[in-house]
Amino acid sequence: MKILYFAHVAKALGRREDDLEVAEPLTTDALWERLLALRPALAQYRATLHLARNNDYARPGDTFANSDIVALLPPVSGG
Amino acid sequence: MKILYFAHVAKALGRREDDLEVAEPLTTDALWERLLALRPALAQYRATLHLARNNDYARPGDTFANSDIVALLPPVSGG
Amino acid sequence: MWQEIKFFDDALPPSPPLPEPVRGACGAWAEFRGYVRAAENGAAIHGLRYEIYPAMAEKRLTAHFQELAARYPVQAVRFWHRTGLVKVGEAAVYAAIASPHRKEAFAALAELMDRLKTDVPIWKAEAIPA
Amino acid sequence: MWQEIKFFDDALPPSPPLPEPVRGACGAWAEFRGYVRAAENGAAIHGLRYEIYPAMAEKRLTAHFQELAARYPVQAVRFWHRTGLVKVGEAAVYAAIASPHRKEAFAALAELMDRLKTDVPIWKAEAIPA
Repeated sequence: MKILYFAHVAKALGRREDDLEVAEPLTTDALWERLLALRPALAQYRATLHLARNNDYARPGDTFANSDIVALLPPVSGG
Repeated sequence: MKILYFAHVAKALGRREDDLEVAEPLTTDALWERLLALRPALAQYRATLHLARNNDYARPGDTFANSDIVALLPPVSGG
Repeated sequence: MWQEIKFFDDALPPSPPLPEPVRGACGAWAEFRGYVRAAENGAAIHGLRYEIYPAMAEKRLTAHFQELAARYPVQAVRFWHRTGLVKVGEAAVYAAIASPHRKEAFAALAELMDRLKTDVPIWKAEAIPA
Repeated sequence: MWQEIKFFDDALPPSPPLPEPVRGACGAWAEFRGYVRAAENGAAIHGLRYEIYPAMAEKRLTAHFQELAARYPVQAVRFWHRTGLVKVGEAAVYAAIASPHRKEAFAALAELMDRLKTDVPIWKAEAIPA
């Protein structure tokens, strides 16, 4: 599973992506558990981040598989 | 006094301007009397035309002097 | 307030960017181009012939710009209009307004286009049939 | 509906005219350019650094275009956005909408800019101090 970081989150982590091996699809809560284990600094951003899966905003009940591209999206501010 | 015609009025009259000699300033009614005597075909347009004097819409009570430029303006339709 | 009014006998030029004097101050540059459509009052046309009374049109437009600037934080206005034959698919009018923020720029530009049609001496003098 | 979405590392190009396929059908081409202002949250800046998640931004924008086209007679949309450093006085975004008439084009363009700020993954990632 590819994990993408953007904007101030990418800056805080000092990286734009991570690779995460998951044996079976994860719920949102399970995914966050893995993410926080990998990058503890994400904790302070969690409340403001939206998850996207393969270029769509994740919906309640979605699961995240090893082949997915997962993006952690801060509040947008284009224009 | 220079008289300017535009759009369908200029087309109907076959001309874009006239020169009118006036001995003293004319009221709107007196001006129209002179205009209709000069160009009877204006009669059918009179109700839809606005008068302008020196690049401003004429106001009630304005008079029109020999040195003025008077424009007969059909309803506008720019854009 | 920066302003520019021009009338063109031939094709309107490409749109220039935000005028230099208001760069840094204005975040919004709302623009409008009005194009001649293939039908006018239900009939297919080749184009429209426009007429302008330039001296008075410029005076009326300037008055409208000033009234808009009193109601919105407008810092620059550009207004161009074609005269003579404008063929289907060509632009007859271009107007643009700069202000610090987006919503005021849109509101002022929409109002300018409405005001144009009230008393600015410009006419669609003739529709040329297709 | 004709559409174009592009992201630019460098200065946005000049605004092209109404797209060829909708000429004759559309009388209105409403455009917006958003420029970087000299101050951000009260502090003087040199510029803003933008980031885009391009694949998802394109997907979200396309969804917004389709929703707008269901509500307004929108026939063409062009959307450009800068990425990376955009200096004060430079344009960060350009959006334009074509429709048969003026009012719908303005309404749809204003709504597109509002929608941009709801869920399209583009960020002012950093303000660079002056």
